[in-house]
Amino acid sequence: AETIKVGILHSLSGTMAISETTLKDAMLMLIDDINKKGGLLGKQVEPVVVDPASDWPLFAEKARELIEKEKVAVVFGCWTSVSRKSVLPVFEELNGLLFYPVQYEGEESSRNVFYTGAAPNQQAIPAVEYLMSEDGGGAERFALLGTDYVYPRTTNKILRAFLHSRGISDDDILEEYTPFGHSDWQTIVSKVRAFASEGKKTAIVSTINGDANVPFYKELANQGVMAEDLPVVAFSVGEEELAGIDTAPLVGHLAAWNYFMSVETPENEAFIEKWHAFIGDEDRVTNDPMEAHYIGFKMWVQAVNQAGSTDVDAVRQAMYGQTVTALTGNTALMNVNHHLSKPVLIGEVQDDGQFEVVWETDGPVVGDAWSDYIPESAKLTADWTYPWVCGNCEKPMF
Amino acid sequence: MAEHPAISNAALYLDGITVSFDGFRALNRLSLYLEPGELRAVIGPNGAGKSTMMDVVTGKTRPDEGQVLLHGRHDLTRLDEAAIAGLGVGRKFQRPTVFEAHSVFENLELACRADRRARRTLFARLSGEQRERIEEVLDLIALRERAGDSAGLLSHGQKQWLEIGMLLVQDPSILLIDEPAAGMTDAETMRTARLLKRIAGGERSVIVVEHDMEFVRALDCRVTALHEGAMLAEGTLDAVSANESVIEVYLGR
Amino acid sequence: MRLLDLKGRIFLAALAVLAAGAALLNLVLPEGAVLHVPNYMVGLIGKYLCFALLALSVDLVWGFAGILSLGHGAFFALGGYAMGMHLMRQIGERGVYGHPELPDFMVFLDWKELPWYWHGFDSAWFALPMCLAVPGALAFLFGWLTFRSRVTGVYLSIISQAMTFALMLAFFRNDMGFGGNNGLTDFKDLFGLDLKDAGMRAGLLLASAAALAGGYLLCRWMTVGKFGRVLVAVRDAEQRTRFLGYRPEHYKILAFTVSAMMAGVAGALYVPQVGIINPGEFSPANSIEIVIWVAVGGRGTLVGAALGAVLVNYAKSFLTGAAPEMWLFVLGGLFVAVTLFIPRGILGEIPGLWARWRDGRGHHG
Amino acid sequence: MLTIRDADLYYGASQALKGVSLTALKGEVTCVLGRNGVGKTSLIRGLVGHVPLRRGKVEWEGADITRLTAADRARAGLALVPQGREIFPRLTVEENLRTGLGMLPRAERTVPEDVFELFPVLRDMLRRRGGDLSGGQQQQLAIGRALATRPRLLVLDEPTEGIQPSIIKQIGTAISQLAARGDIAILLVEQFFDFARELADRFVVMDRGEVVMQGRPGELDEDELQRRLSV
Amino acid sequence: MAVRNAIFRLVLVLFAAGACLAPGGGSASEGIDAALVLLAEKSARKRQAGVEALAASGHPAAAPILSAMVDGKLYYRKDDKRLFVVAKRGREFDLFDPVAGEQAGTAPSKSLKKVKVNNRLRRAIRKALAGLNLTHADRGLRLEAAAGLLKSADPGLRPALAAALESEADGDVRAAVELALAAVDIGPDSAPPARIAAAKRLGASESPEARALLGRVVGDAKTDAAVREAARAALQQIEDRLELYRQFGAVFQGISLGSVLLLAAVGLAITFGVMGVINMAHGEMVMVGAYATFVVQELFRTFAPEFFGLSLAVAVPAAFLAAAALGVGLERSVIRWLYGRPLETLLATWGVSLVLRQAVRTIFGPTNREVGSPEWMSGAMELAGGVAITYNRIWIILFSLAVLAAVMAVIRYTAFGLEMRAVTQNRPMANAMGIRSRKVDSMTFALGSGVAGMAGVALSQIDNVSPNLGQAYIVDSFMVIVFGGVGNLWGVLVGAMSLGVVNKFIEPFSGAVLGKIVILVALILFIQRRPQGLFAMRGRAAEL
Ligand SMILES: Nc1ncnc2c1ncn2[C@@H]1O[C@H](COP(=O)(O)OP(=O)(O)OP(=O)(O)O)[C@@H](O)[C@H]1O
Ligand SMILES: Nc1ncnc2c1ncn2[C@@H]1O[C@H](COP(=O)(O)OP(=O)(O)OP(=O)(O)O)[C@@H](O)[C@H]1O
Ligand SMILES: [Mg+2]
Ligand SMILES: [Mg+2]
Repeated sequence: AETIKVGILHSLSGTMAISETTLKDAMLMLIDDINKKGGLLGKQVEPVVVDPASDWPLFAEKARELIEKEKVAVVFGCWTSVSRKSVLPVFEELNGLLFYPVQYEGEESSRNVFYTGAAPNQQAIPAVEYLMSEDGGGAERFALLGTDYVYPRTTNKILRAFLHSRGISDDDILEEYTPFGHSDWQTIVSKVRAFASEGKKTAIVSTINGDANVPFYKELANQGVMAEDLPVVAFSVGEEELAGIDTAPLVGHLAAWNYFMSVETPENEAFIEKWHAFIGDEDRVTNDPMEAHYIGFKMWVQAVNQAGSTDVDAVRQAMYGQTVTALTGNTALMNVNHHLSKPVLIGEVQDDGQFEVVWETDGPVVGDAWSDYIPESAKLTADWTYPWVCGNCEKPMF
Repeated sequence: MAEHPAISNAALYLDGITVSFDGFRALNRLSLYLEPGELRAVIGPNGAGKSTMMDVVTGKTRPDEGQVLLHGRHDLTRLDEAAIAGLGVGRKFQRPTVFEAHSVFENLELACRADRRARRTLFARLSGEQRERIEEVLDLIALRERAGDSAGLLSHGQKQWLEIGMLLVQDPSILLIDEPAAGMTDAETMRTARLLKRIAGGERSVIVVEHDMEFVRALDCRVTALHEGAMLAEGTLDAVSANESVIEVYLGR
Repeated sequence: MRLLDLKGRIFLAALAVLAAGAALLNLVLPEGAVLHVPNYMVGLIGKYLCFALLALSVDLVWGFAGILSLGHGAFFALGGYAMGMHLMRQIGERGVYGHPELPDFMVFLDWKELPWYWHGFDSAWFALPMCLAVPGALAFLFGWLTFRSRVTGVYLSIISQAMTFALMLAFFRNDMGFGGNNGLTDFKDLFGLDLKDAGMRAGLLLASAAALAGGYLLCRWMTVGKFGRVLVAVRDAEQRTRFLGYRPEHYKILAFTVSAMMAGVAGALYVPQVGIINPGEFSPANSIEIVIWVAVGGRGTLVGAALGAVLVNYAKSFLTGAAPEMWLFVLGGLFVAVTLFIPRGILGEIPGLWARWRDGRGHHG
Repeated sequence: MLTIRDADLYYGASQALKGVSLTALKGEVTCVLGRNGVGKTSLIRGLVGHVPLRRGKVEWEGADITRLTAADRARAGLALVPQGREIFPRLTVEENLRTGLGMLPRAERTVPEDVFELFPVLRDMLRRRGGDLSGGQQQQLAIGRALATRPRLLVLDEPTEGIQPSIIKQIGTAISQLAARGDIAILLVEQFFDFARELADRFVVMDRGEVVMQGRPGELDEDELQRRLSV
Repeated sequence: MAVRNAIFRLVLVLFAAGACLAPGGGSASEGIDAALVLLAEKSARKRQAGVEALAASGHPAAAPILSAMVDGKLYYRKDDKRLFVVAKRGREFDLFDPVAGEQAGTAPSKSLKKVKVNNRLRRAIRKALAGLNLTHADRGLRLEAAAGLLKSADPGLRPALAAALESEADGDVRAAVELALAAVDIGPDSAPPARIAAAKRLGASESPEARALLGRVVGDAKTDAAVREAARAALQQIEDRLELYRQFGAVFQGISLGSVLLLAAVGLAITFGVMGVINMAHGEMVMVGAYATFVVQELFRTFAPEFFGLSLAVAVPAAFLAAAALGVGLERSVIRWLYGRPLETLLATWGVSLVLRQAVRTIFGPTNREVGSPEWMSGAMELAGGVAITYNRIWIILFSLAVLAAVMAVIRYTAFGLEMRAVTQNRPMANAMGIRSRKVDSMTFALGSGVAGMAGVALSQIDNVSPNLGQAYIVDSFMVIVFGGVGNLWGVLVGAMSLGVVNKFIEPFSGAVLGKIVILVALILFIQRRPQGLFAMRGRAAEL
């Protein structure tokens, strides 16, 4: 019988496998689920899994293979920005559809990509606002630690502009970058401790990527940095990353996401149960990018049903305004700029490796493709409603 | 020796060479004078410093003190191996060292006298003259049959011969030959001696190190005996081998 | 030895047939026709040919001069970056921020003007020679430093690795002005022609094939003559060549520089075909992989190196799609098997097999 | 007693030994002669197990050792002084001497004094690395190393190469003393004919991979012998 | 988990006993009920009020309740908002009455809700606990309390501190309390002379808190000029001393980084340095060691949780054996055929490394695995001036030196070491000396791999236990070996340590990324000077 093919473009080997393999499994589960419910448009959905092996040009090659050769209706995939940048021209050339589930630096808008992760204004800025609030500890000084690549650089640039707007001077901002996979954090943690002991209430904003986090937190714990004195808020650390660390000494450190596994809603409980059954391991955790795929896939299914076909142009049009009840119980809405509206949660690390939500935004936050804190970018609009073609124009145009 | 009248005429003049390895003096203020066209045999106990002397001349080892003058002009202690070889100093090693992956013929080709610069070598072709010379030497070292075989497949003695052959096609003005007769039959040893006698002369000088007294006798030349890095005796073979200390430390009773 | 032996002629012929055939069948036949070569295949073949050229360049220094470079990816990447910079400059005002001068990544990282080293890359006349000159200059400098001080063997391998590693870290830095870890992407056109155009793709494929053929002839020319024999002598007994009056360092520097320039050409052709160049290309693992291709194909056989590159990469393309969870087992197992059963690589072993087969027949007959 | 029977040895396709047979008795010095490249070293390689024989047998002390590895042959009492010295370059002289002691009974794991008596220079250089020695010193070390294992079959491939005349004499004396003890068989490959003649109880002459003459010194035709040894 | 529960229950019983014995325990209980109600409130502010009220109540149960709260063990029942201290048992919780400490039955976890704490509350609780514990019988707790109060510097606590100082006999505690008092006194509420005296006192201390307090005074333009001057002088005093400690800290950090490099490289010094195998799978051997640690710890967690502290001691031999066994397998099946062809080993071991990584990914999953640190390896020795010497680093330094010494001893002084070197220097000749090279090869490779495995145990303490673990160290390991000089173990030691220390001195100026680049470039240039590494082998022996 004819099937609808869905491409899954996540690294199963190489450095990123550690994060992306889970997303592949999550997608397989979602597809399995829909097939059990009778499929889509009366057809079975067939996952097409490939391994781009954390090799960025290979991402482009595999994307082309998925669209041109396998003729998939949609692709769910990518984690790092560079992998997305690598496949972007392919999707635009072949008019494919990519759902990208990870928080990222923004500054991008493509007709062919739906960004289901958080934009900086959905993660970084609320997190810093929380740190500055009374509950968050009233931080007046910030150490911005990141891995030296585009996401941290951009995020920190946006944050710096934001902090300036809140009257915090450059003297009170420390920016430090490390190479990928940095494992010796002694110097930097010492430096930040010294920075923090200069009189003002200090907080660390971490955009440290992947592998480097475990040694970072281990060093924090060993040097006795306590969350109540020097809290860390991280944007790339979720349940999955914490799975590798004994979190008892880290209780109270923070992360900002749109989803935490510990959220108590019926949707989430059902999802976790299903996940455990699917993966066959009660200890496996869920995390924010999984939820992003959950939302993205549900929306895509709804849009396909609404459009009555998997044609990319029709589906794209149908995507706008789709809503899905997210696992957090909130309603996620797809905007015409291809970013979601969803609430932002701040969670505290618990000793069982979970996060506990200590704060959340009052309502959903609209994801910004273009940041308001970068002058060139603030002017730009993103609106892909037919027949407008505008991802980077100052005024929408026909 | 230093006050020798014709230092500037010397083919090779070693002046007060001292070499030490971690405190051990392998050469101790050694001086040696070699005339153009001279054939010289160097003998001495194991570890006397004969090979080390050759290392110094060819630039392999830098002496702690002293200098080595070539044709009275070039101080070899300031030059590197390639430059010294370029000035016409050729050497056969005690341990045969040939290019094992190359054929016997190619080994000789590489040794052939030619412009050694990389740029030139790119465009180099073997001239008829060179080819003839190689063929000639192949006969001389009895390896014609094996010309196409990899040098690595030769027997120990054959490698010795090949190395001598390489020295011959290289056509240097000073030849340093370390134990050429080792591993040769007595007949071959004699043949080698005759060969060396023929080569030496004119502008070409030869230093031979050997322990085979028959061979040294056949060379019929001045003999230098070294001991503990310094000169022990010099003169004709008969004179040297009559020297009490030479008998004591080297020849045995 | 002749410049073109049987193996070489077969190789060049096969290369011509492959490249021209793929380009023609892609352009002439309509999509859906039985023999139609799909676009992505054209891109793929072009990419393989670039890798083959890269492998060839490694084989020149490793197979003949005994220089095991674990940093050749750097030269490839530098060639790629030079080309990438040209392609970036070709975007002009079509970037997302519409800045006439600055590439997008500079705009949002708040660069005010184009850094000096980006100047000139708008012109192909400058950029294309740079694809050769930059890797060549680095190789010359590196070679001049290391070969002269007689750094050899694993010491050389490891510091060449250090070199590419340092470059990778440097290029990862956003401050360097090469787009940080995202590298350079979003290319639009080359020589005024749209990169997405089928004709352009076929043209790049043909150019890659021509470069590979040219690279092969160059390597052959350098290795069949006396120069090649000196290289091999240096490989086997460097010290001994000195006593013959050769300066091994000059030979090595020359070979290394030429090889780096070939790698640069490969990189320059690769970038427009895959559409991205990023610091990942500098990663030590990439450079090791190149060496692996050569070893699989047969070190010191040139054609083998090219073949190895194509085979390993084809296997990778195929397996990552066909067996995404198992492919590393297969590929890893393949490498082990090659070392154990055909230790001199595919082409290194064929002459031996041929001889054995002939001998075998001789015995029976 | 050592017996080699009908040994064929090949390097790839090229044959280096063609049906070589010989015997060497304990208490005797058996001397192998021949020009360069006739296969003397190949014979030894086959004997000690470095290159397998394609055909033929090696028997030692009544046992067939053809299938044993080189190490096990050494453990059966063979010791080799190879052509080209083959010192362990980065081991000290002392360590070089000790390498073969591991196979001996614990009580015997010392370097015997007579080695140092024969080669006093080794005692002076115990701490120096083998590779740093001069050629002749290395050769002495190679002989000492073989003697240190207290062999019952001593195989020497051109042992006098590069050694000064006085020590050659002493080596000669030592070899004949060893042979005189009667419990050790000695197989000597030698080009230095005078040396060989003084020591040999038996001659084996090789040419082009074959044994062409064999016998006691008196039994052999001197002219024929000389002819075989010259080109 | 189970250990913690057991300990917790014990503590709880003790507290309960204490509560019963305390005079007037019953009457004060009404006083704290009002405070307890506040703790179950949704608003963080109200909960904070609850905490403060609880602290003020002076009830003997206040401290244990606050501890339970900060430890996340204080819950309330959803229906009636009644508070319980709980002990978790899967989906069922054992409930304890917080005031009486008695067991109050069990309840499903779903019916309960945790009393949330955020960082602000945590600070409040800590302060409250410190106030409560300032006169506690236990000296350690008093010391901790005084240190805690130094951080909060709350003028409200001045009387309590002064009272504590009166009654305190212990010198250390007195000093800590005095410091805490000074921290209060330097605040804007005090009179300038008192503030100046306090500044002097603080200037004599080295704690980061003192520095922070003084910094705040210096930075506050409204402060009295004399006070500011005194604070500035005190701050300068601290800074001067700090500089020294920082240097020391950098050396320590350098050595500790060096010891990590050393550990990663020692195994390679055998397989590569001695055997000449370009072992691309070396990193994977390290990884195997780390996973062996994980497995050992899992076994401890399931079968003998009370001995978890010993898990690493068991993991060391286990990792050695696991990696060594794998090494033997690898040697027997692959490497054996490649001796004398070092370049081919590159290809084969690369293949092996791909397979091993993927195998681990398949068996253990692609994500990080948790390897815990036993008690004796956690935490830090806080040197003056905020320079922390972490225990795990100290252990790793000692461990790396021990491993190196052991490997050296084996290579230098044992018969096996001699045979191993003989075999690698001249295989046929070693055979002719009666050395069974096959066995020696297997054992050598096993040793090298085993040592790499042991390195994995140490690395599991500071880095990810993931399939990529080995890849992170392989480049560095080769670099260290080559820098030191292949085949020389002293070279490995000196190479690793100097790379580590130099790195740590450069890093503060250049940042981590540039620092690393600088090191790499320096290494490239260094090799020009010494083409055979730091401890080059010279002389003829090197050429053979
Ligand atoms: N690198 C070194 N370290 C220590 N000692 C060395 C080194 N190189 C040479 N020697 C010593 O220097 C002395 C001279 O050696 P050399 O090779 O010159 O002797 P020779 O006269 O050639 O002896 P032979 O006749 O045995 O070849 C020897 O005792 C040797 O051990
Ligand atoms: N490894 C090898 N591979 C192929 N052929 C070899 C090899 N070693 C030796 N031969 C060839 O085998 C023949 C016999 O060599 P062998 O070394 O036994 O000679 P030999 O009698 O010991 O000579 P010499 O007196 O020079 O030491 C020679 O022709 C040589 O070229
Ligand atoms: Mg000598
Ligand atoms: Mg021989």
